[in-house]
Amino acid sequence: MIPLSWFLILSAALFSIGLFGVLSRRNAVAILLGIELMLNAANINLVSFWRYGDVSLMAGQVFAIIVFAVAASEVAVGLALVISVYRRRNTVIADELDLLKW
Amino acid sequence: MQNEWLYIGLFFVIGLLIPVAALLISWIVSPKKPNPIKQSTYECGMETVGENWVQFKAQYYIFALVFLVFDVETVFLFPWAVSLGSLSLFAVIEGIVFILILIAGLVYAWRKGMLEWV
Amino acid sequence: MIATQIFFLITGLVILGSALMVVTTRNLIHAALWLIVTLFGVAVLYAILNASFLAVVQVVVYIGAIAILFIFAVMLTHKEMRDRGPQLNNGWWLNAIISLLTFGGLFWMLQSWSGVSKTAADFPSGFDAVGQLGRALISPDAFVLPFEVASVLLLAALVGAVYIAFNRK
Amino acid sequence: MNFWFDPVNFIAHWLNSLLVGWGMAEWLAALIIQLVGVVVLISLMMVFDVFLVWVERKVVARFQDRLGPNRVGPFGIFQPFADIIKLIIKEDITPDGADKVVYNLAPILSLMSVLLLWAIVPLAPVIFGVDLNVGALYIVAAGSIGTLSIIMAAWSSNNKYALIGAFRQVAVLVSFEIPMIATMLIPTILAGSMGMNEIVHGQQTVWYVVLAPLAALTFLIAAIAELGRSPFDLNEAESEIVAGFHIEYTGMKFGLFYAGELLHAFTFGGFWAILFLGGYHFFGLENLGPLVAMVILFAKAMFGYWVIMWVRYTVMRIRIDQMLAFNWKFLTPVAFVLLMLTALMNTLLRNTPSAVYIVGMLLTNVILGWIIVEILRGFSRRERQRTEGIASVTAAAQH
Repeated sequence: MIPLSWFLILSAALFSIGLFGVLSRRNAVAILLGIELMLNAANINLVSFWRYGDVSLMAGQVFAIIVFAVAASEVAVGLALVISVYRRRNTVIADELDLLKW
Repeated sequence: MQNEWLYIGLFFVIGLLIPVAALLISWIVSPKKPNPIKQSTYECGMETVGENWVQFKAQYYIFALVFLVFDVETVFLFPWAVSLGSLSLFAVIEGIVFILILIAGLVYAWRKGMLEWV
Repeated sequence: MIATQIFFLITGLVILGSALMVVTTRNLIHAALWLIVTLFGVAVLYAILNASFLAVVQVVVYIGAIAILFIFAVMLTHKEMRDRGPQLNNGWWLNAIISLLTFGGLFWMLQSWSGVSKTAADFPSGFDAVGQLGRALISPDAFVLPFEVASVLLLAALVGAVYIAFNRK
Repeated sequence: MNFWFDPVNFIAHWLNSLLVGWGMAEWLAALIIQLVGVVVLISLMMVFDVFLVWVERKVVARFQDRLGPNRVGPFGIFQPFADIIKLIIKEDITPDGADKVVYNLAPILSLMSVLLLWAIVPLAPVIFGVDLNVGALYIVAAGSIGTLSIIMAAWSSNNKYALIGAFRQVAVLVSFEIPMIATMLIPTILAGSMGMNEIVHGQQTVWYVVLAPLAALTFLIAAIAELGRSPFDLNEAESEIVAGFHIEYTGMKFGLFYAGELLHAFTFGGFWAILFLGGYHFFGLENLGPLVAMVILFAKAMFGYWVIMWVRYTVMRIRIDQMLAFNWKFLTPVAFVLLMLTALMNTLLRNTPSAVYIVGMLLTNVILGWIIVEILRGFSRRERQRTEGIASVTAAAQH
């Protein structure tokens, strides 16, 4: 069988890649893609802790589903913001959205 | 449990291989005589004007958005529906409240005229 | 079970490789398609973990809805097919170092934790994960509050997102 | 172990003893047997798909008062083979600016998403691919891969008409997925399981179409929209956007889309039968043997397919705004009201005798159906008055 550490390391790596995407991408949609990767990494952890702990405690799975709902809400609102900004300012580059900087 | 997914994995692989095989046979047999006219974008014989990236209505996005929210909602409802047979009336009411809260969102979008195709 | 381990390694490589493509590829539609590969890989991981329900939900919610929404958003916010200009920040190498340090830190923390090399126990016979999940979601002494709050969260997201995206100029 | 009553296990045991007898490892033998099963099932579906081409052409011809294919073989039954040979030897054109990998992957995924559905279909009590306990969601999951293939096809072929068609098609697919999932929850509630085998098993005494006729109807409507068939075929809409997302596809790649579409229609006929029409149950006839049960299921699926074709060739295409309004303002609320009522009634009536239970469920549906029809009548009356008012105003202006 696969030891728990493999899953955790995989999810840590996925989280780091997502973090890199969030920090480095210029396009706001791509930043949201990075956030999705990070949420998935968290979910892998939750599900593997469910499987490797006591399977009759459903907390891991329940939290994973809640994370699905959070991810869906985040994507819906985030992309709506991006589209709204695009229609007003005609750009999706996060660096150029600097109206609130001052 | 592992076995079920193994079977579906096999299904996945074979289901990919059969169309690929059909395309391969066709690729071997079919003639290949490309020319620029043939490969141009098909618009009933008209010259293509502009990019293919036409501006789309944001309405498409609204519908996808409402769908996303309801899709996640039904995901919550499936475990509820499965275990409904062994649950009390209270649990049913909880599920109904859950659905009603979401219906309120649909009603909001409807009242605001966001479901109209304008 | 050496076969499962090999299968896991292949899946993990696919996930990480496609995730790298998500954050580095220039074309945003390609990035979204690579994200779908990653998400599918994660679904396979859930299947390996015997969480059938979550594996299917992963495909339904992420590939069937979230990825579609991403593709729509990319198409709505682009004027041209090919992305020009740099896709990464000027300081991307610094971010890469930060990410590597994060991974290193997490790895080090995992190394020092005692429960890390645990292996999974077998399922109790007749274990019905989906029914168990449904009862857990409903019963008042378990997760009924998160269940209802999730509904409110989704409602708020729906109202907010529709309001933001739908303002007649 | 009898061949007639348990053919799959019979063959599996025979193969297993044969392979192990050759000195093969036990797990490898099991894997090969599963592989053989998968290949046989998928090949069966592909052969059946070829047959469906003929059925579709013949039935549409009869609906339109024509003869249909009648030259190649008796009743034109070999026509599909001629079609396939034509598709194979046609030149395959990749348009300029196409994204080659995505362009080639899309038709493959499209057909695969349909084939995947057959993994969970219980063909008979003992003949099924796998008894997945999340079957209902699995159908949706496979469908979402199909949705994805549409976007991929349209985007990669670098054609704006394809992209418009795909946008419309995807908007419709995702919208109608909601009432479809909601009505799939109803057999789930009634059977207490998402697994297809359990759902079919739960219909041994009474089919769910009796307990939930409105749900069956809603599911059928949503399934027709999901298939992109007329009256919901605005992804093709020849006069506006030529052929929708597969406009640039030629030869076998188009063939894969076409085969996927036909098999999808038949598959949804099958799922309609499984979820609501009792699956392989037919008044005890299925007890004669698994092969009989299989024939019953295929006959029912064929019936569902025929209903879908009947609607397709009778009703005209609907505009996209009407269609989405129909879904979000009518079908989705109806499906959710139905879901809530079914859950409530099922819980209230579950300890009553079965006759009371059946009549209660049926009566709920009848009353709800009557209310819906009354609301619709009121709406159409208002709408008629509105349009007639406008018409009389314009008529007066012309005079």
